[in-house]
Amino acid sequence: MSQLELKNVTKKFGGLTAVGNVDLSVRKGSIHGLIGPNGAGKTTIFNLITHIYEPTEGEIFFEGKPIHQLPTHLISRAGITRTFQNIRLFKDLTTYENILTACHFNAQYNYLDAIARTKRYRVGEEVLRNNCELLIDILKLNDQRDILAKNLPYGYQRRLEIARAVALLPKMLLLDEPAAGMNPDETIQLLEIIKQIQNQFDLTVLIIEHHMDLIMNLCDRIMVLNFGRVLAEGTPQEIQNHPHVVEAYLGEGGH
Amino acid sequence: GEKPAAGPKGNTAGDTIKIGWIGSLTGDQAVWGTCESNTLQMLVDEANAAGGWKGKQLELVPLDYRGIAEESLTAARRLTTQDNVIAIIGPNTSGGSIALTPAVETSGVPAISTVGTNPLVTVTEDGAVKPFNFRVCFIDPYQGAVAAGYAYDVLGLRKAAVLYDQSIDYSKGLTEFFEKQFVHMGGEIVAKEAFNAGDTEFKTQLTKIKEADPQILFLPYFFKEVALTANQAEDIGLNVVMMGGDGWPSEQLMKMAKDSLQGDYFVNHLDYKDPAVADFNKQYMDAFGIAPELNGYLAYDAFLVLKAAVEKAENINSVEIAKALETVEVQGITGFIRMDAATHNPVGKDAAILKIEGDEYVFQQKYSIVPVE
Amino acid sequence: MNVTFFIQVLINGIAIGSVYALMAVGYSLVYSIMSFSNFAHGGVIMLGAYIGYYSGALFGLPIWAAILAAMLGCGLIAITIERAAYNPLRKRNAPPLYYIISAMGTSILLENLIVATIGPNFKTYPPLFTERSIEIGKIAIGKLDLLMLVISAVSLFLLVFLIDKTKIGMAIRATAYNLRASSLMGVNPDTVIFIVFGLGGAMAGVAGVLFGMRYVVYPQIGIITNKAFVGAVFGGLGSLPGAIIGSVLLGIIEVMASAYWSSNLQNLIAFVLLIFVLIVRPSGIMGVSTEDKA
Amino acid sequence: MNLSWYYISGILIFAGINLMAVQGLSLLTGFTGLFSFGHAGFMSIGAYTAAIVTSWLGAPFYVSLLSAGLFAGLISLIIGRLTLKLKGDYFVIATLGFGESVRLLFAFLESIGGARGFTIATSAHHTSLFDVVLVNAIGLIVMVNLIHSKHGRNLKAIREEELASRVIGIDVFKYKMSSFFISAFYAGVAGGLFAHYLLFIQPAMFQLIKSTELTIMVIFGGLGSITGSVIGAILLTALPEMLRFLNVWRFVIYGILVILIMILRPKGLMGGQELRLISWTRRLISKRKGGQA
Amino acid sequence: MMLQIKNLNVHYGGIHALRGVDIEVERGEIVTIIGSNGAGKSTLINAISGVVKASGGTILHDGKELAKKPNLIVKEGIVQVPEGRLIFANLTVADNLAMGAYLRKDHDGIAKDLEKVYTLFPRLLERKSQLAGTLSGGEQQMLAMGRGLMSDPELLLLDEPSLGLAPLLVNTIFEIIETIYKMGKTILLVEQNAYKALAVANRAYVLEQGRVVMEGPAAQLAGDPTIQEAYLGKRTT
Ligand SMILES: Nc1ncnc2c1ncn2[C@@H]1O[C@H](COP(=O)(O)OP(=O)(O)OP(=O)(O)O)[C@@H](O)[C@H]1O
Ligand SMILES: Nc1ncnc2c1ncn2[C@@H]1O[C@H](COP(=O)(O)OP(=O)(O)OP(=O)(O)O)[C@@H](O)[C@H]1O
Ligand SMILES: [Mg+2]
Ligand SMILES: [Mg+2]
Repeated sequence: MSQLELKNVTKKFGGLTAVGNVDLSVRKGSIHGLIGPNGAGKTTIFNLITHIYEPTEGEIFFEGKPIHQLPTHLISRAGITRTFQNIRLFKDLTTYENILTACHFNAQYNYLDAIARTKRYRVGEEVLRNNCELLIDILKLNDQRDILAKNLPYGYQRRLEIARAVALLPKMLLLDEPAAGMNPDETIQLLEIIKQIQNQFDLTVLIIEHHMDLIMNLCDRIMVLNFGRVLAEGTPQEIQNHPHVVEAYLGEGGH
Repeated sequence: GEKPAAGPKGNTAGDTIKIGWIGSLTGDQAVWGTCESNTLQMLVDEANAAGGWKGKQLELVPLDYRGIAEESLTAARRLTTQDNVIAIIGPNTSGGSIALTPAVETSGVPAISTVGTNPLVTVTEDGAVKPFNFRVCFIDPYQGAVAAGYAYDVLGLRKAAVLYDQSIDYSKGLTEFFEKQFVHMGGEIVAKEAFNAGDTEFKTQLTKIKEADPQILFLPYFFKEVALTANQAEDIGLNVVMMGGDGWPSEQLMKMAKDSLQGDYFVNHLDYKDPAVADFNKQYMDAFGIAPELNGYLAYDAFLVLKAAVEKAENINSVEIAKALETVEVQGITGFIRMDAATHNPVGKDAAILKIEGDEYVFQQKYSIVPVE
Repeated sequence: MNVTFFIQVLINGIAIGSVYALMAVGYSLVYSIMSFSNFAHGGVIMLGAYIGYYSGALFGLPIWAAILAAMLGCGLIAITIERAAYNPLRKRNAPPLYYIISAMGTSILLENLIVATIGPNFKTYPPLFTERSIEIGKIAIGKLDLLMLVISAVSLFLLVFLIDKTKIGMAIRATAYNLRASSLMGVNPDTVIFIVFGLGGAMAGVAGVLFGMRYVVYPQIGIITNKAFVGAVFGGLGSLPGAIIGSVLLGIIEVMASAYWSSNLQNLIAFVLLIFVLIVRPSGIMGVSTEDKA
Repeated sequence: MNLSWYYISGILIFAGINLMAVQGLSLLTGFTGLFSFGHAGFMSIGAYTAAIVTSWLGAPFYVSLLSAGLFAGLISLIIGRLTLKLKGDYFVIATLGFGESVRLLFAFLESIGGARGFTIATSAHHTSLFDVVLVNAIGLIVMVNLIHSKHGRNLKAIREEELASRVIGIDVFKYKMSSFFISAFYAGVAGGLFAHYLLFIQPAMFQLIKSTELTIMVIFGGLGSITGSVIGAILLTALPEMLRFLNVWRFVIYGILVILIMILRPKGLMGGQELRLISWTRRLISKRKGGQA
Repeated sequence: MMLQIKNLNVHYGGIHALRGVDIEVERGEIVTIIGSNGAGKSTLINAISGVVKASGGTILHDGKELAKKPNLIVKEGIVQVPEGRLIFANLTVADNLAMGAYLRKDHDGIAKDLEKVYTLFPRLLERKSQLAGTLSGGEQQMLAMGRGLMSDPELLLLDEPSLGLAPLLVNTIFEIIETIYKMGKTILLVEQNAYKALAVANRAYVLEQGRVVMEGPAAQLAGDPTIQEAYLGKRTT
């Protein structure tokens, strides 16, 4: 059953069609890859799903319900969250605080509980802290927990982005180039982490990457975009050998 | 509640007599405050040279309040309890003069406002007199009424326009009573326009006034804005007799707008040709190199009033001085001052009408009137 | 009310708007580069008025020379302020809020420095023109107003040319976006900041002298720049033409409110309108939205 | 010199009044990243509300404080609805416009005294040092508890990165509104305390400079630090009095000190840190060791 | 010796990011630095460029002490293409490229280089007057590289130039690196794509927790089992 559906989605910037008539359907529980040359419109698709951009045309459904008119924060409440290609952490907060903040959905207490320090507040905070510890463990951020996000090296910032997104306990995770800035070894570690969280949190993942090792080893299905249009769609095997994909994206001997 | 039950004991002078002053040495009122404190320091030095009061030397404790009302209260709390002054002169705004009331009532130290013209400086909302608040200046109603009376009676003008500063109570008060009096006597207010403190452009209001074609334009505010108004009236070709209150006279007014103000009138407390005034002017000029502002004259009179009260009181104790102040009578340089025990306002002060001719403020006549209620 | 009245009021509005404009340009220039509201600008304008006054009164300089002296003096003052109050913050990558507080401290300092040294008294420029206005039929136009409008327009043109068309202008824009990146291109950020503050200060100098000539000089005249800030926001922060258009518009709105509604409400209407303009156009009239790409 | 307690307590009362407003502003500026030049406006709304409630309706003092806070808060909801979508300095200038509008409006309303001001009935309660300390203590506990909850963290997230906050499900606009409301509420209460201390209020007391002084206190103390705000409010209220020996130079030095603090301690006195003492007392109050920073 | 770094130390507050690093770059060679996240690679590049202050050690350029300020260092011909791109989002693509040539006076040379950049990255030519902030991630990376080339440097410091680029373009980048190398320029390359970096470089250094733990000819390091284990990953193709 498909969890996320894009139907005939188009986004134009002035005269430029960044995304044109794209149909995409992501199966629940799968890991779906989104690849394509630079400027093909991949990030734009993420921005459309999370309603940071308004689609020029088309509809987006999540679990059968239309979401293209919901504001961003309600989309994440519905269960979709993402990471950013241009890292956007809470720069002056520590790793721990970044994650703890993102956990907020998981505690149900209101302003009055907080002010009066009721039992509900204390229990809620306990839950949040436990969630947070768990994520720090999984993403191996223990040594970084008290470092301000802006001072983390690039690779850790990426990992923290993922941790923060997973902290929402979403149903679907959109990852925008999570391995950028990582070396092959680290990329493999990341692959393991993504697999682990996908399993543990029962996630659907939509991932943009240029590291083919990662994509080919991770994804169940892959969609390739070029100039905003769908160039190909299929299993990793099919994509790897697709002549148009090789020509436009992978390059001869690229892999 | 900090209201005195049995009445405060007040401060008694020790080896020296300490007089507090609160006023603006900084902030946008500093021109006026500085003149007050200069004047008082000059008078204190002079009195000390002459042997002091009742054989005791005087000491002035001046505190700046930036023209910010609440700072006047803090300053008064300090002067009355830490510096043990026997009286406070100032401050130079109504807001500041009202704000210090709780402090002077708690400690029983009189405060004599120099230019706090708002009625509420000395009486409460329900008309009861405040035991420790006094003033030496006119209150608003009087000046406004005098200007209206003079314009109507003496100058024979019937159509008046008013431009006023709606953000200061002085200007609002004058306007209110000018209007009341002028209409009561049979005149007509053909235009009434407003601006806010800090504005520098009045041309639009003046253009509207010009359209209404008045015979006299009443400008009840201070010389800086008066000068700008007069010049801008000239700019847009509005030629009409202008009239104002005691906010006008200043050397600066003449510097800025002498040409635009020829033949115009203002209500004042004093005649600049009066020997007492001329003496003080010269003395101040010699000491500070510039002419005094109106505030200097009023500080001068506040000092005289205080001196009379100290002499009258049995002990140099602030509560006794406050009592004595209620009935004091002195010839000040702004006129004859008799304190009214029921209101703590000076009564019987004449108003002088002055006209600007050439470089001079030319005395026209004394003029008094019974304002309409 | 008739047409001449309307025209006269319009002229009054443009006149006061050009006062705001002259002040807003220097402020907007610094804003466009440093992205912070330089609340010390009013203080520098005030000093400009004093420099103009003293060079006229003490050294008997003609008016154009007094303006030049004020431009030079204020340029140096602005650069000094930058060195003393902002540069140390820049070195530590402090957020804009801190600059604003430092600027406020500076403006308190400048105002009170004048009170403490020169004193709080008013200073009056000698009249520049014997005939203060040109009369066309029943309508009068102040000569000084005209001069201010011309000076605002000319300085706008020169500044826009400098920023948009020259190489140093490009470097200024690049530095505005990212100081570190532009220094990695070989731009000396100190030079750029010197130029920007120097020009901003020089503009404050002109504004100060003309303000002083038109009105009167005292330590608190910097206050009036609040209106200029409002004008700049009206027009769109950081846009130089916006600063001028916004300021003139603000002037016109003020006088129109006063002429056709009530002078009691003139300022109130101006501020309320400001809020509504921002609701309709959140980046002012000429401003560009700065929403960055996700 | 023989210091007088009457004088010192007068300063402390003002410090406490400022602190109340500063606490609210600290939430808005330090924790939410919004910068307001209009809080004198909320203070004046609170001052007039409280004054009217006690003088005309004869209501008790603490009721008047509550209504002052609530009314200022109510107005903030309207203003916030209109302006909180604005970015950066546009919001700042809009709040400046709001503050000035309120002042001009009060000066225009003759029924409450206009520019001449409003005098509080002599029968009304007069703000004492005890009142100020009590109100601030309650305010502090509420504020600290709020900040150390998910709500406080969400505000900080908005301060840091708005887009990312939205993506993790924070309703940015709603949170900004709450922060604005709470800060206006605190400013309103401060206004009520102020009115009943002076027993006389006038629009001229709530000029732009009051708003900027409050902001200076917040930043001077250190953004994002409640302890810093406490220190900032007390120190900066007392500073002009402590500098009295400098005569006309005192605000020259005041200006220099403000600049120096920004330069030497670019994060303000406390810069995001809290004083230990506070967390001890907090721990005592909440009795459990939960709620660490 | 073109660049000689001796005992370089950098602190960020309490963090000791570089601990006595010694590195040498010979004129006309490609030297690559590899290392995991947080090893201090960017810090090293930034210390050479003068944007972070060294707390100890010396950097010699042609035997003379290197200038301290970034803009003066650029003047000496040492230019960085920064990690995370740092392009001027508020300027157009063309203006960004012009900024790259800021210190150059030779108009003909600039025009020629501009043409060259546009041939290398035709996408930039298409987007010439677009504001750089709205470019896609990869397009921004191309722009950063192009801007670096426009300054016609003697020594080019590349901090992860292939970051976020599609595989085809990664190849292009390495071809460009080789082209520049053949023009006789010197390159200090920081790369995560350690295969390609070691393939193109003459010599390599391995940085670990702020220390140089290994150095030598690139080909030799590429064959080293510990390197393969730690930085090249256990290949699974
Ligand atoms: N706000 C915008 N305004 C104008 N053009 C835009 C905007 N956002 C994106 N674009 C253009 O749309 C195209 C698609 O951009 P997008 O960021 O989706 O690419 P991408 O596939 O994520 O590429 P990359 O792999 O390089 O990150 C690009 O050519 C870009 O220049
Ligand atoms: N501005 C800073 N303030 C404090 N610490 C910093 C700062 N920049 C970097 N660091 C720290 O210095 C160390 C080295 O960081 P650096 O960015 O040089 O690593 P890197 O090798 O470039 O990593 P990556 O491959 O992720 O880019 C890291 O521990 C990082 O946390
Ligand atoms: Mg992208
Ligand atoms: Mg790096």
